[in-house]
Amino acid sequence: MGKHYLPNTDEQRREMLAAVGLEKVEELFKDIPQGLRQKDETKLPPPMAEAVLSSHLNKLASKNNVAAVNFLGGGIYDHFAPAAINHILTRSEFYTAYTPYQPEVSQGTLQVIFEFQTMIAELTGTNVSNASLYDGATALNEAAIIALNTTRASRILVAESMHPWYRQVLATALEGLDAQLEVLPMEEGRLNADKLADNLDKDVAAVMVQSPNFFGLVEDLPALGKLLSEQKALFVVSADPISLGILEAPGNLGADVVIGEGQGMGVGQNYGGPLLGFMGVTDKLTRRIPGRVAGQTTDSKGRRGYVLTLQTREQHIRREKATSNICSNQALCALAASVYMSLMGPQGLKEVATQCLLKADYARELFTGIKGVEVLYSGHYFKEFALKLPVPAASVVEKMVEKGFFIGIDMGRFYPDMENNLLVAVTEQRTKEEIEAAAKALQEVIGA
Amino acid sequence: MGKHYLPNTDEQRREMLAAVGLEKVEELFKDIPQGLRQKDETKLPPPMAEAVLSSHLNKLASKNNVAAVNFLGGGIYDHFAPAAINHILTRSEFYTAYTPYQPEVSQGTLQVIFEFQTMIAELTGTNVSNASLYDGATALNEAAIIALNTTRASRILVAESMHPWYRQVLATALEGLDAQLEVLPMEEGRLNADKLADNLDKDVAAVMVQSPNFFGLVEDLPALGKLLSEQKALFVVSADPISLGILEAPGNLGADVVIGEGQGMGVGQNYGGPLLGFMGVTDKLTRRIPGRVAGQTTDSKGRRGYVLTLQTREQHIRREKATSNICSNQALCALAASVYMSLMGPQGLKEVATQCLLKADYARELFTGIKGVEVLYSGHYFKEFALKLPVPAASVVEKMVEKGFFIGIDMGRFYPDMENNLLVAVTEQRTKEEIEAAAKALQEVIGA
Amino acid sequence: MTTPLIFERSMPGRIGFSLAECDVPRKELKELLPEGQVRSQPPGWPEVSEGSVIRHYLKLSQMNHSVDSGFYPLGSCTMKYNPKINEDMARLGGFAKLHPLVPETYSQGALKMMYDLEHYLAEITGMDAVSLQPVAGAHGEFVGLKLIAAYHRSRGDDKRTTVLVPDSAHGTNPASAALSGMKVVEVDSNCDGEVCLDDLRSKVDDTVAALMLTNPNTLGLFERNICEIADIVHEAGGLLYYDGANANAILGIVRPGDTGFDVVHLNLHKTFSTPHGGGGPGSGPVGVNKKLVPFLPVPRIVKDKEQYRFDYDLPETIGKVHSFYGNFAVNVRAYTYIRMLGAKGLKRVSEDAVLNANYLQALLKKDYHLDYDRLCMHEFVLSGKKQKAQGVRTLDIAKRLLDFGVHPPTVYFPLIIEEALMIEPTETEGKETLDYFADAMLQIAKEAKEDPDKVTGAPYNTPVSRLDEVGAARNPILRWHKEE
Amino acid sequence: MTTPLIFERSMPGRIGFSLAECDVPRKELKELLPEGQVRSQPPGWPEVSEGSVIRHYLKLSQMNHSVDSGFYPLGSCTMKYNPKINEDMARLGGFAKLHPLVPETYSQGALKMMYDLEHYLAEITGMDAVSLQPVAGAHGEFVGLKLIAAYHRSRGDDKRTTVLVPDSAHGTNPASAALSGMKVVEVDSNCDGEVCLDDLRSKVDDTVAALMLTNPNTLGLFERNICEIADIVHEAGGLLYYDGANANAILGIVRPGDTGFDVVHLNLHKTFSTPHGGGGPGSGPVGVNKKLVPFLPVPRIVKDKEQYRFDYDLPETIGKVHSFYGNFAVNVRAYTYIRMLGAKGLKRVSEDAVLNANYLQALLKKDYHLDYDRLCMHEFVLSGKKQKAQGVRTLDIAKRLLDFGVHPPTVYFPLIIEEALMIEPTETEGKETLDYFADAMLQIAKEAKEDPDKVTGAPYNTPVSRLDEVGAARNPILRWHKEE
Ligand SMILES: Cc1ncc(COP(=O)(O)O)c(C=O)c1O
Ligand SMILES: Cc1ncc(COP(=O)(O)O)c(C=O)c1O
Repeated sequence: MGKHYLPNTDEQRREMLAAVGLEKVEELFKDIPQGLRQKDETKLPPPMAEAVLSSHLNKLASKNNVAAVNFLGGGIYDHFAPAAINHILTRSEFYTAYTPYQPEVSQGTLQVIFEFQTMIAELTGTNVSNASLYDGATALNEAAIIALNTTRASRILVAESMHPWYRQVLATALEGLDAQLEVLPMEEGRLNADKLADNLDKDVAAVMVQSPNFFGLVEDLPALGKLLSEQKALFVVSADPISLGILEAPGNLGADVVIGEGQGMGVGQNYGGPLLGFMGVTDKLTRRIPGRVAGQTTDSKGRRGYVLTLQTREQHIRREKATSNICSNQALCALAASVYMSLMGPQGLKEVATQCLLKADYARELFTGIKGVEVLYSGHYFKEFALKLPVPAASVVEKMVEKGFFIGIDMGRFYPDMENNLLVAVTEQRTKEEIEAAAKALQEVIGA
Repeated sequence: MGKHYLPNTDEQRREMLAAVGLEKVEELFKDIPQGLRQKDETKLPPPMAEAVLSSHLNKLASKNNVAAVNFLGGGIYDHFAPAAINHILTRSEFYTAYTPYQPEVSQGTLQVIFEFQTMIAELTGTNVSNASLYDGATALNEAAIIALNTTRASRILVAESMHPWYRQVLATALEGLDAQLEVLPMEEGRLNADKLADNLDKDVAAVMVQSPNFFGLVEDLPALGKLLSEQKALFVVSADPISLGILEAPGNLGADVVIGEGQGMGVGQNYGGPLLGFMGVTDKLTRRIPGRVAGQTTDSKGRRGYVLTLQTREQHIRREKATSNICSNQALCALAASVYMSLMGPQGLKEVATQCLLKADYARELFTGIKGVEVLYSGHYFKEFALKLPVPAASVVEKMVEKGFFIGIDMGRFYPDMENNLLVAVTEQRTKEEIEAAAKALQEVIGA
Repeated sequence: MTTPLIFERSMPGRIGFSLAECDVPRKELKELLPEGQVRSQPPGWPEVSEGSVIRHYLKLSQMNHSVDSGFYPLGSCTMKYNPKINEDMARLGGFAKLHPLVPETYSQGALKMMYDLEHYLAEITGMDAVSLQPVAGAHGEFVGLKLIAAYHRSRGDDKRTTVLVPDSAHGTNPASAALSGMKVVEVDSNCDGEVCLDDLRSKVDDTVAALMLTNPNTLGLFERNICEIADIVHEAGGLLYYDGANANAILGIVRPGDTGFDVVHLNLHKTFSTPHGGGGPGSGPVGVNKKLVPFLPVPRIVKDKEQYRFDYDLPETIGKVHSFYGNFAVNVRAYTYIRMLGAKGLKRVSEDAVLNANYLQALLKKDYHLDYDRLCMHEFVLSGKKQKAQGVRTLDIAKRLLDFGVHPPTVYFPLIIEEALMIEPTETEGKETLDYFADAMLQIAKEAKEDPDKVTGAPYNTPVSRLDEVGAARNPILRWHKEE
Repeated sequence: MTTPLIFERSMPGRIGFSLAECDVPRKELKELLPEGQVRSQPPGWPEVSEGSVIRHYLKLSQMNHSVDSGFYPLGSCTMKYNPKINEDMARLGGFAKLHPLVPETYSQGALKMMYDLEHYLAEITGMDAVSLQPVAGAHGEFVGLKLIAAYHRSRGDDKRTTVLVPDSAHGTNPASAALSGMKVVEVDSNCDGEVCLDDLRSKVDDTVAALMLTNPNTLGLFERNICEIADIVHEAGGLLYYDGANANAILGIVRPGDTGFDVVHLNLHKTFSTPHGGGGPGSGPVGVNKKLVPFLPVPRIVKDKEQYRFDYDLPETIGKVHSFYGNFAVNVRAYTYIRMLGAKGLKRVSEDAVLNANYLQALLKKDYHLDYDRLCMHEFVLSGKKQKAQGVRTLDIAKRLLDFGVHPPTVYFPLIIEEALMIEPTETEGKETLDYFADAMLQIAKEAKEDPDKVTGAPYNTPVSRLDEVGAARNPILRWHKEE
């Protein structure tokens, strides 16, 4: 029952109680009204010894299928994570530390954050970043809050082609605030910049787009950026960081806030969490950014060092007036991503992105060569694409698992009218052989 | 092809060549006679990227059966290793350091060795230990060398009940030396102390016994110790460290040298390597001990610290007159064992040993309840026992794997006349349920 | 002992990755990407070898204090030992490589773990249902307040837009309230360091949505009037929100649900031993009693016979609050911890945590001012005002502690204590460590008297000396730039 | 900054383990164990909690210099970067949890890995067969010499009991020879730092079993007369043994088998990137040419059709040399490395290793004496004799280097160089690191001239200052004792 975590011996407990002037442990709790105290033991399964517990969890884990060839996306991707990352994550000076409140003994974490901020700024084409946010979806929330507070307008316009779950998370967040969430309908799977123009007025706080979007399509950011450059409204782009190895940085196309999900950069799948929300903003939004920010300074001997800074934005100082309520964030995931970005460098990222694109292209060609399978939307895409199937996607998905493939996501899970549609993601991890085998299996499943 | 391990860029290579006064890399090798240089590329399979290599090795690993319930022993045992051990072994300050030649920046490794020496001495009931030896078998060799050099006698008497492979390793080592290896025949699986008496003379350098022995039986160490206490010959005992949680320390029973295989103390199975040879000797043999030894000293400010000491025994100083040729040893395994011993403490070790004994007892009772299955040797045992089967052990082993059990070792692999015998090991890891299931399966296999 | 930035270790053309050659036909990027969107300039990431990446981060790691390096009595944060088995379990391939959108039949192990963990947490807190979706304490607060708002709204009770927050509350409480569109009203503490009932009574009205309470509160004191507090709020139609950051004091002792709380969040990264990660990821599950169950975020996990599945079909739900299902891998660690300890073990955790805190309080209260001299729970708050009079601030005391190899307590929080030092030793520290810490604190108290400059000049034995935080904020340098 | 011993953190009754309750009936030990052998006194192991064990070893680890912490140019040891993927592969359950006595059908993956690795190493060294059994370089030497003895014996050539060893040889060479029951005769080096052919000729006779040679030798110089050397030894009926500790210089460049060597050992923990582990475990496979194959240790791995198995049935074998099959998990790492790099990658390794050494030699040879001023291979040996004249010994230079955060070179070896400093940078270091090291060395040379006390008083920035090694040997304290 975990005694190996509790160093005090019974003898020591007695000594300590005596020092407090008590005799029994129960007396420590005398401030708790008797009637409130728990009478029965908490109803939990009996404790397990380490070895037994380990085999119990191994058994649970083995009930999850992680063997099928993975063409799943929808915000989480099977990207390559170099072994070195985990070796750094398991340095317990990193993972058993907390927020670097005492900078003199937290230079490790602080320098990591400072470097992370720099890499995210470089990646997104912005100037200022932070120590991380919970995930891509809540990063979008935070962007909305920035927009509402900065513009003092209230309309938040979101492209329909944005991940539907992100939109749902945003809807939850905006409920009860002085804000209206409006969905900008798509055409052929993308936002139409011309149509957007009609929608703009000075009540618009933000226009939010995901690119590559939920369907894998690249949105027309240059046009949107141009359109919005004259507007008070903030232009918020949710980007797949891997795509930015070959796609122009949104910050260079007019985005004021670039957010995204960093999971693909070494964080792993983990059944969807922990994730890594990132954010980059233009200089003028520096003091609006949520969460922890590390800054460079000097110590009393003039040596370079790092501290948490601009803390007057934060909840522990500003309380209800803070830019956000975030406190614990996803620091260790930011470390994973930092190691990923360091190892990959600009060349590696470009190669990963290029291979995603080429392999997705290869797979799309093969899959749409199957009779009855068609592309749902034309247009440029990155590593993910949507297909029309002649039958419900759910049954295809199920049959494909039996053949050893997670072939994609049944889009009916997200849009009731898309039950015949399949969303397929192809990362650099998929081999030609796997893609061809998947095509063959798909042919069999759909032919049958 | 591993460029990520090679930091110099082509540009830097050019600069460096220029600094050496050369133009081409080939010129660096001009001292190698042209005719000798390798003409063709080495014939190796093409390089693999990390992800591909990883799945290749995962595939290889999956071709090994590690799922069957493990009743295998014969020198390697499936003991519990707390998770904390591996977390310490993966500290790269430990595993990417070398022998602590510069003590001022190697206090970590040195203190570990010093603590390891202390724990081994405590465990074995001796006073002096070292930083580790290759494995149990070569530790026996080293003990023989100590005996030959100390006594200047030449007969090395080894109990037949000692692990046959250890005896073979010893035979290889003694070949060509001024020494005779003699096997002391066993009775009912153990050495008979009375018979030994007749064999002793002043040419005997050592008497070597394993206890618990190859058949799992506890030898009569008190009698042997008494007998040998009057003799010049060294009394060498090979001990299972786990057994010493409940069995008397050989050093307290007259052993001059206690060696053994430390694998069960957190080192793991690893298909038989790396292992951990350990050795404890009495004070008078201090300067005979092979390998690295750490000693306590002080720094120039009077603070306690540790260094490698008694180096005049060693090859790098004494060359052909060294006590041993050992240089690299099994330091990281000694670290694993140190962590194991620290976590287990005296209480934990006793509990592990007790459970081994009780579970072996339980299994032996059930297994010998099967018709046709008998105990091979009576007598006290620890966690391992030999059975007589009505059929060849090899076929039983094979059929039991199909039922999910590694039921034991076919003793015919070691002794041609023991092909119907099975050596079964039961550690604290085996549950009652597993033991009962194994008994049931064994019944079916043997009944059939 | 500062270390170069990773960018300063870069060399153009150096690589740190190992990627397979592309095995499908190469095509030109501009053939496949829209015009004007092919990246023109690569990101200015470093170009470094694998070995130098490892060295860089290893060096950085060594510049951190952490629980595994030493004592870390950071109040309100429960910096307890994080068992190593937790880490291994979270990294099992069957968990770590699981995609969140595999059909549910193929993730039964994960779903069962989540389902069971929800039920364990419900049982531990005395609530009727739990959602694992929130990924941190503050996120839990936000979700909890959304639930409360939805509850009131469902009853047509639309004017409930005030959240009461004690003046001792953690900053996330008012911030979460604001973020949920609520108005914050502060409630005073009384002279016992607890919620002032009169002040509370004077502030409740029909606009009150909830009172957020930490219990034991941030002074480490149990709110003895919790029943009255609950009655006052409930009678006014408000709900009671439990900030579970301090739950390490109460496991098996008292359940928030039994003391009147309607909504609870827990910080698994505090009470349930999941590591803090340098600032996350954490996990902040929310538990509710029956009346709030319909509003829980989607998806919920349900069990049909022996099959587990997600349920999205909850008409009254507040909606989604996370991209997927919360910090799953963190939850695996907490699950492991609970199964390791069982009910008895968890109770022992709280007993030892409270004993350690009281022992340390007893050792320190002579030399440091203690506003509320009574039994504390798992933490207590000293005031540095004696030392302030000697010219030594709490910040100086904190910095001086660094020289003793321990992490300082939380400082200047809660705000209602002058020069606060908030000390939470946790149950995973032995008496020897507490004695060592007490000796250090007493020595510093002595230094403050006899040689205050020694304290104000600290730290002396850290990788860097005292850092200029004011300068950093005045002239923010938030990223590295390449020198031209 | 010394740290208590683990014993000094102990407290009676404290525990650090988690073991299941015994589920079979308890019996009295004395019922089951022989009289007089029930342990009377438990071992004096520490009693500590899991958390304090972790803290203890974490603290100790931080007191080590290592390859991952910084430059480690320890000559003859090839302290190269140890790739992280190697570690992960060695820990795969299918390898790590495999018992060595499972029937061969159930360990085909392990056997295939070993079989293939043997063949790769044979190809790399130009030998006909390889055994993975030896677990370290010295163990390989021992096995190699046993093979040589068995070879001569098999031919009835019984008087071959001498092993020739150059005066520059590593200490394990003569020690291994002695351990194999051979007599050691030293061969002089000539003025080029190579084997003196005349001396060699004068020492070969019909008692010579073998010449042990390291090539490049321990001065980092390639033995240019290797063909003549081979001829001299072979003509006298002796064999040529290759100490492969320096193989990092020759991968893909020259194969020992092609230059006349009959037996080779490799140090996988040097050339093939397996970690040194603080002094092991390593792996020291032995390769032989055809005539020695029959004598290789058992078991050997053979392939019948697509099945792999062990072969014990070798009538002329020297026998067994290890409890099982060598350091399997170390071999997995080396296998991983070879498959990662391939032929081209391995060649690049040696080229870069040699280039790095030559570059560093060029930077240092003005300020430090260099006995043999010519191109070196992967390492070179400076002499501190200039500095000795200034009152600074090589040991002082080494200690002063510690203050620069680098590990010193190997010192006082090889013995034939006065005040030797043996420097092996390896290919995994970038030019910047070499430049940094050279600057440090030059600064120390300057200090030796201008302020020798500064050097002789070093180190200043290490966890402990200079340690008294003489005192330690004079009055050996080799274990901790409980204070009574
Ligand atoms: C009392 C209290 N409430 C809430 C929080 C916020 O928790 P988190 O950091 O997980 O968001 C904290 C964290 O320090 C806390 O101490
Ligand atoms: C030249 C040389 N030969 C042999 C050895 C012995 O190798 P090992 O330490 O693996 O036994 C070494 C090790 O340092 C060496 O440098």
